[in-house]
Amino acid sequence: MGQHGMCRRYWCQRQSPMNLDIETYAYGHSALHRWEPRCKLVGLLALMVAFAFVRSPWLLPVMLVVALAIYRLARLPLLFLLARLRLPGLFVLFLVMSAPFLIGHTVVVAVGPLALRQEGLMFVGVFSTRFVAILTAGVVLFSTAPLAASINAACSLGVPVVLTEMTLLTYRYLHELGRDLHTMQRAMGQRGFRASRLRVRTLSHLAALTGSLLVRSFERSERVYQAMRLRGYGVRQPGASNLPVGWRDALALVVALVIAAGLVAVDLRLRA
Amino acid sequence: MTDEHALSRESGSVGLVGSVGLVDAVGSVDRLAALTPAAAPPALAVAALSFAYPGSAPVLQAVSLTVQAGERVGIVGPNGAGKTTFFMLLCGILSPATGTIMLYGAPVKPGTFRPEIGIVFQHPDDQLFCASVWEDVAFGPQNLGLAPAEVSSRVAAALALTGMQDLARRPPHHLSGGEKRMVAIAGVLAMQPHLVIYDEPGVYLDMRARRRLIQFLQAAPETFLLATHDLDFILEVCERVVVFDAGQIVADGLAPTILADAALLAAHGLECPARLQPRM
Amino acid sequence: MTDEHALSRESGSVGLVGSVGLVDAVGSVDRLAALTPAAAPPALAVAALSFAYPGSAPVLQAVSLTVQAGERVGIVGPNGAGKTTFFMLLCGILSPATGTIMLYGAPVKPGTFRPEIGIVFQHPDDQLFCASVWEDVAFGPQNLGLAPAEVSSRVAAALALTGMQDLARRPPHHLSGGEKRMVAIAGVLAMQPHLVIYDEPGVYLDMRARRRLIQFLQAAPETFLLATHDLDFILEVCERVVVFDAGQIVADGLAPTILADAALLAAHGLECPARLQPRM
Amino acid sequence: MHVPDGLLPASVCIAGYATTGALTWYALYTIQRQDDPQAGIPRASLLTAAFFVASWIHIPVPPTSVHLMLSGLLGVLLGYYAMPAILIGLFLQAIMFQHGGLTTLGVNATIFGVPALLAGAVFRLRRGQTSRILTGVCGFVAGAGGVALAVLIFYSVLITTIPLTINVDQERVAITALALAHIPLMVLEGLFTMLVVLFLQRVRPELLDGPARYVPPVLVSASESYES
Repeated sequence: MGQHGMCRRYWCQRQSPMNLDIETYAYGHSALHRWEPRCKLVGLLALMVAFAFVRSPWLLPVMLVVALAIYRLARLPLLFLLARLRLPGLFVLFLVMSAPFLIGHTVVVAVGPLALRQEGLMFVGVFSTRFVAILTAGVVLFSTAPLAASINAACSLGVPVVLTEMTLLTYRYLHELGRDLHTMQRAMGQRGFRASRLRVRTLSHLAALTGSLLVRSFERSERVYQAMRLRGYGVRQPGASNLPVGWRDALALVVALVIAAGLVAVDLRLRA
Repeated sequence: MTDEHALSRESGSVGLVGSVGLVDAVGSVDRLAALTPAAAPPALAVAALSFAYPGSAPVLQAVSLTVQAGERVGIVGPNGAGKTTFFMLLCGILSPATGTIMLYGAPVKPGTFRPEIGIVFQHPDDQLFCASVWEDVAFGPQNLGLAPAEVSSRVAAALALTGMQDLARRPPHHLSGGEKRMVAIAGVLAMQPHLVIYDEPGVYLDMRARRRLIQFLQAAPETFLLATHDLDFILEVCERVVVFDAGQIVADGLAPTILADAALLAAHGLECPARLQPRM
Repeated sequence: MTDEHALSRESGSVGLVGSVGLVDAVGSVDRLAALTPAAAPPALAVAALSFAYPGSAPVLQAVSLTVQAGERVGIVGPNGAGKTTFFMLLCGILSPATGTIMLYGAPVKPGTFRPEIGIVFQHPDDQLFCASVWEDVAFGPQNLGLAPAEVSSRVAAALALTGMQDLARRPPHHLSGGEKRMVAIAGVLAMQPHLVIYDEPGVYLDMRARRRLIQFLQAAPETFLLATHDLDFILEVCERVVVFDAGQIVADGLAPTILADAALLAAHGLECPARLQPRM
Repeated sequence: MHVPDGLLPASVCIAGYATTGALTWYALYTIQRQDDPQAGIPRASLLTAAFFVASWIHIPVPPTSVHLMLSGLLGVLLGYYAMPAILIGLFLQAIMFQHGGLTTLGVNATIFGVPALLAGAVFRLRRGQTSRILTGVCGFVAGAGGVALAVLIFYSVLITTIPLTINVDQERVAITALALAHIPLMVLEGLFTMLVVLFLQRVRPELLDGPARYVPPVLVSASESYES
């Protein structure tokens, strides 16, 4: 996958987000890696919902500390998190840059027509802290186990089998189709194609590229289905096999739920 | 596929390292005799099989073929001769227009899953649809409803047989072409099929991986059908060859005989493997 | 690529029908002499080329290679030896860490499109993305900004050269593997490159299509580099062979000499083509 | 157009999950009734992956370039499978690239899913007819309408939940203005969807017939693509 990031200045240069593999650290040995996937899923999701709930400024540092403590426990490299925080892109940046000028009445500083407002600053503070905390918890949740383990956990917690099976198949073939698209774009570039101006010709070639990708994936899906059938797919409803939940797993879950409930309760008290 | 089984085959394959000779026709007949008691039904008995896609000319016309348990049959012929369709019919993926297919004495019912037959597809990527090598190999045994311990032991045995033990936790998209091919084979072998179909197994492999596959197949105890355009490959692993052309079987016999018959091969768009050609 | 040009090549390929001989080394040297006036720069001059993907071991280390106009060079070596990376560097798709690449006397600047060089990818599907064969072959010439009449004549010539005239209106997605391969080649030839890179062109072709491709390549006037694991194929179309292993060029010389050197080939995971092996 | 984590209050996130849950449940219920549901899973999954990957294609709009949403096209090709497909696509985007978020997954899936389902329904109106003009028009409407509706829901959610100090009338004006600002994007997406749909009609018309109309793959040998 490494080569995806490499084609410089070609028109396809930016279509290479696959090089950030979420499963790079999936087989670590931290407490978070050892946590039983179902308990981890429930515990961290509860924390994320609680983070989304928090509105009071006093709790923001607490929330951040909790999120970073979890990240520390997971023993993931800090650069891994920073690379991921960089990804969400322009919309978040736009919100953070513009909200202090657009939201609220109480002007803190005014420079010409631009006025920095207290409510807006508050909004940005709450938003960005929640954003970082939730994202961190999410990165820990899905980077400390192979995706299949997390999806199987979701399945045994009641997510429909159709959804979990589709998720794993989609994830698997994302890599193949990503490579297909990348090579097709290289082939187009090698025949002089440059998507630099918006013209009907450019658009129709990009549409044909998309269409070809869809046709290829459709044809491949028929072969995949046959291969699955020939290995007994559909003969038996798959059931997720689970490791037993140990007392440590349960205790960690209780701790996570207590922290989540505590954040919500304190926030409600502070708001009142 | 017990561990001893795996070990025995491993040692067999070690014994063959470096050997690039032809399959010894006499030896293989002995082997067949040992493997098939007279009373056992043939692995495969196909009679008067025909097939056509709706609105197209027939793809297969009155194909009959019997394969005894333990035989290794090379299937050759130009693209479009109907080889892949034939395999799809054997697996029950397609319904024949006419004719019967008996697999180990029991008829193949289209749409019914038969674990006795396994197929290794042309493109390993089509066959590796799970998130990790281990899960992929376990997919079939799990569908058979086996107990987790049995699943694990089958997966371990299949991975050992194909030499892929160390890759068990890897996602399939991180494997090389040769590794993908061997994992796809492991996934089929974990079902413990009696009859395996290999469709172009040597394609995209470099010579080391190809040699490894040849040694693996030479040591494989299963009955198999192997389709490829690489006649040298067939010469090394199959004792018998069946030539398809235009939906019919046009020749069937011992590999060294058929593959040396330049006139026959040329008539069906094939060329003698270089090894059997007159020297320049 | 005028029509006469196309015709002359057609007749050349007709003359070769049925010939399965090796490229005649003496004849090909004559041909080279005729094609390359002494003063012309080499088609390709690569010096001390190195490359590594970020965070990985080097893929290519100090590779130097000179190819004269008119030469046909087979590139062999195990998977992972760096052949594909080498091609991507030649096309300017990747940037070298160190070293220079001169194409017909002018340096290759990464990211700059050079119509002199064309590449035929491993999988024809990667190269076919238009709704009809005609549009697909016309894609390149249209990108060059040629007049519609010139585009049409180039497409017609490229289709004639590859024998795909009758398929012009078909969607490429419905063609057979061999037809797709020839259409992909037509698409590259319509750009009129001087140097063509073929990456595993023979894969998935049946013997007729393979023979057709061999005859086509034997008659092709372009300089080309051809990577494949099929050494018999190389023996038939290339006079020179370069062996890659572990990111370096480990051998370079006349095809019949290198490909008969069993010790050299074995050291790099290759096997002599059956034709050059001692008989059993 | 993805609502990031942390922007919306927990109540809205939960409401989003409720809507998405209901829509997905209904879609899965319909799928289970319509045809052999397991046969559709590989197809829907690979097309989901293809859409995911196709959304990386940049369309040049000098001086920059834009991604397309492709939700209209997704509805056209996947029918009811569009809902699980979008949910899964957004989930994978959230965990792989942190686009959108896990807490806002429900909201985002509603924003993209409702327009996709409606676009699919609009395109089905042409059922049985293969006129290129009709197909093109339906494709355009599905693509452009998909964006229009998604933009409308997106800004409605944002403006009604972010504590902007503006009143209802101003809200309406703001939503209208923002939606109007997206008209070029709608036209672009409509044109692109039209071109893809016309391409597919020439190359693989059965993809446009909706998943329920596919010939069951057990009767079609795809490996023939290398033989035939």
